[in-house]
Amino acid sequence: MIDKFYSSLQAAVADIKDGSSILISGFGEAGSPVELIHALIDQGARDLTIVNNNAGNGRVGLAALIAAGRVRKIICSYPRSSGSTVFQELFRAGKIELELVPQGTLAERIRAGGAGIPAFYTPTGAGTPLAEGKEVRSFAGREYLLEYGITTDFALVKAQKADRFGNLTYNKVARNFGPIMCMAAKTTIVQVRRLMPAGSLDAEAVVTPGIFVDRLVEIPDPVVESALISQGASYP
Amino acid sequence: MIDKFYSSLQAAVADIKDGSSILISGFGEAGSPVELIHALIDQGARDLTIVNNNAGNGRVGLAALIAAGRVRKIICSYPRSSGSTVFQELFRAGKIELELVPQGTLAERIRAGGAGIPAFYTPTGAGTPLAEGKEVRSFAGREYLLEYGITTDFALVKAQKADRFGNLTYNKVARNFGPIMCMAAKTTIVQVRRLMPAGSLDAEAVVTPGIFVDRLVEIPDPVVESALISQGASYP
Amino acid sequence: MSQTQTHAGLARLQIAQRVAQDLQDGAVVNLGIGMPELVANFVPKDREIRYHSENGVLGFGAIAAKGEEDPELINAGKKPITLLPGAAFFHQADSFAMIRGGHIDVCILGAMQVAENGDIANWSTGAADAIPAVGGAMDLVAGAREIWVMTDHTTREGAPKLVTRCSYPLTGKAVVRRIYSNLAVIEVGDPGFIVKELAAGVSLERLQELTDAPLHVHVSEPPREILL
Amino acid sequence: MSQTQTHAGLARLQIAQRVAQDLQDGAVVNLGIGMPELVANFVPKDREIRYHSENGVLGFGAIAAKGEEDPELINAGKKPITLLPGAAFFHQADSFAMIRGGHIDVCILGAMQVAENGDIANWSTGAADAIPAVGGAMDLVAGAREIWVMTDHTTREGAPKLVTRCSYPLTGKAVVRRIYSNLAVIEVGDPGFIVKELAAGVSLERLQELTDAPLHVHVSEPPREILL
Repeated sequence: MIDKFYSSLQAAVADIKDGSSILISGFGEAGSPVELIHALIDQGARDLTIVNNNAGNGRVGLAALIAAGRVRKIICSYPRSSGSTVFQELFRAGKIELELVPQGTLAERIRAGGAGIPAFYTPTGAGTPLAEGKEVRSFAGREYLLEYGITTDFALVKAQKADRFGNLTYNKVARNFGPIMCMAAKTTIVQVRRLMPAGSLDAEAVVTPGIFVDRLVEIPDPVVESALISQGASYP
Repeated sequence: MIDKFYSSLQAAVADIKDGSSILISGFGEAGSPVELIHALIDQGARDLTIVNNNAGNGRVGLAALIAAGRVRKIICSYPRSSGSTVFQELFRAGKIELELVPQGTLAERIRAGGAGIPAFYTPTGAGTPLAEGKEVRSFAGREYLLEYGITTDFALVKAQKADRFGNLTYNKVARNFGPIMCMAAKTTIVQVRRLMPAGSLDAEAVVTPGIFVDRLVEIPDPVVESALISQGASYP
Repeated sequence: MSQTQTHAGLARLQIAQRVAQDLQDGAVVNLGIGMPELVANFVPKDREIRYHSENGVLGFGAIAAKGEEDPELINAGKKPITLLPGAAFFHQADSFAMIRGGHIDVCILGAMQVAENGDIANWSTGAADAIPAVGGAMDLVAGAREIWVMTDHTTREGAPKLVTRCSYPLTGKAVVRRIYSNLAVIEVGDPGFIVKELAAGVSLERLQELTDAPLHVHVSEPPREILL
Repeated sequence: MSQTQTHAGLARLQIAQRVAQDLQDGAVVNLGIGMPELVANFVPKDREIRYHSENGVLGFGAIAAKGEEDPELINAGKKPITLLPGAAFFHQADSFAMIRGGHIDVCILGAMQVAENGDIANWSTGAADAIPAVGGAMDLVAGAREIWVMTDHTTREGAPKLVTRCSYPLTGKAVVRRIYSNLAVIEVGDPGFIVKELAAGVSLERLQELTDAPLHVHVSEPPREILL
């Protein structure tokens, strides 16, 4: 019988090695798999390359992983956050590498990686400083940049409901990078609010088919990152 | 108030001009917008370029459009059909042009067109006769072909439910090319089984957001193509 | 608050309201981070506007009331929002397919600088210690059918934001069509900044002093006064 | 029906059953057009197989019973199918993202010819008046982790389908790992066709006569007999 549920966060992230590349879902706090990230901090893997839209908030979740010195490089579109200076300080000290990618290019690179497309052309960023070092090509008189698909060792994703096959639904805009990140990692690990009986998810409304999911952990009542931050929390 | 519903098939297809390019949804009969195609036959536009997975069945729907001599060129993956010789006869007589595209490349080219991606690389077809004349490039030691996005003047699509904003759901595998074709046409025309009140479609389960849809026609009880064919029907 | 704002000109909500007046019925409008977020609070009577936020929602409404916030229902600026009937959620690749694929009618962005040829800079000062953050701005300027800028006319320090040539790194080249500032509504075209409206109490002379590029006026069509 | 089939060897449903025996618990398996469609009727006891059809469904079951057909629930061969718990529908770009992105464990294809180096031809005879039809086959051979072929050992006319070199235009180069025919189970590797099993009543000598490339047998591991 197929059953992708793990009994603990610890077991689900146990084999993440030093030097791994990891996609982490979320747009700010919405969709950020904070419990999985904290389990990764406890687990101890270092020298990680992280792909996320942002670079963490406060001193919890992704910001805490960065603050713990575990992240060698971050690939993101928007590393500024009103509530956090963790990334800024390490970046200015030259202790973390940044690859800044326009948000739509980041999304398309992840989808391409998951879809077996090694590279594609996009108009985004052509003629700007972010085009530096990139191959430029004209189609029908307009300039486009060549961008490469992203695939990683792991993805850590937050979703809403799952069945034992790994079929997922999401909650509102917490969906954001989840579906495409599930596609683009060798091993996709998902925390979900509710484990559902097989057959109870509508086949028409499944957002991520189980083929893209390897491991599931049920976290019925995940922390609210902004609430933690306003309490001044830090992790660990 | 936004209301994309048209009162008649005729009105919805009235401005399709001779020489137009048209995406038509469907995998065989599943998802084929037969009523819209028949309205297009009645409307009379000629010299069309059609993009569909197949080349029609029997002598109704897409096969009838082809039989009527309206199609100059078809872009498809699988123009063979157990029940139809319409395409074959015209093709062998040199009266219709065929661009044969692997199904996944066809799907990706349509999605790319809709997503503003002018071109991408794919491993599909590399080293085969379908690579002829295509640009080849290696990434990490493997050969890929450069393929171009497809955009068209119109899309004719069949869906299940719609609201006045153009949000759509589909029925089972009749979904197939619908969602990506809606994205890739200047004007997208959709026949749906049920017009739903605004706000009654679950925002989590909308498959095609209304931004991709221009016109809707309600066809509560569409014909079943295979049933028509087994009755020996032809159109008009 | 700048000097100009306290003396004359529109408050932020008034600029948002003025922008909304120019949105056509049925338009799909992306709202950028910052001041443009406020536009969703204003939908002109008898019109429906479909607001898009690149983090994955189409068909949202006003900013959520205190106590009604949902941390998983936020806009691109990470502010809690509300939904309208007919809303839909989608993932990031689909959201940017809408943007890059030319499906957004109007995108309203904030800006650090706008040049008279329509260049926009809004992602980095280019300073050595700056933390660059581009988000979806470059996709939006590359893909939306029209780019409008909504901004204070000058920086907090009073320096002009409407310039002859951007000194900051560009987000996009020759893309801005209109500027809605606290002092004026300006079209960007040939031959550059064309003043269409002036906020009450703002003179053309004063506006020129606060603008680092020549302002133009069509003689047949003098600037109107903004009335809200 | 070929001569070989009436004398000895497996019927189509038996080949399908034999293929299913080699599918591992939890495998995601794409079933190609034609004979492979039958595999969905056989899931070995105590195993769950997730069948994928490129027209947009994962998690389907056996072919639909007479009277239970739904023209909008069909497989890649356009035959009516049934759903299993946990099924999901998706559009064509997502379906081929699964295929091209390497997410399909095994793809079972029909073939016109398979060469001893693993080349496969299954989309066109290359004849001047042939109607070429490729469907998803080229995507599948480019993307699935393993390609298995399920086929009659010879054409209807008795010509070998397992050949030294394909004479028809290729679908994919060096991609086939296993062949399940009505006469044998054959691995494709080094040095070519390696016979693993023979159908009851089929001798190695007879199999070689019907195969246009040398057959190999590991001496330590003689072919077993297929028992169903």
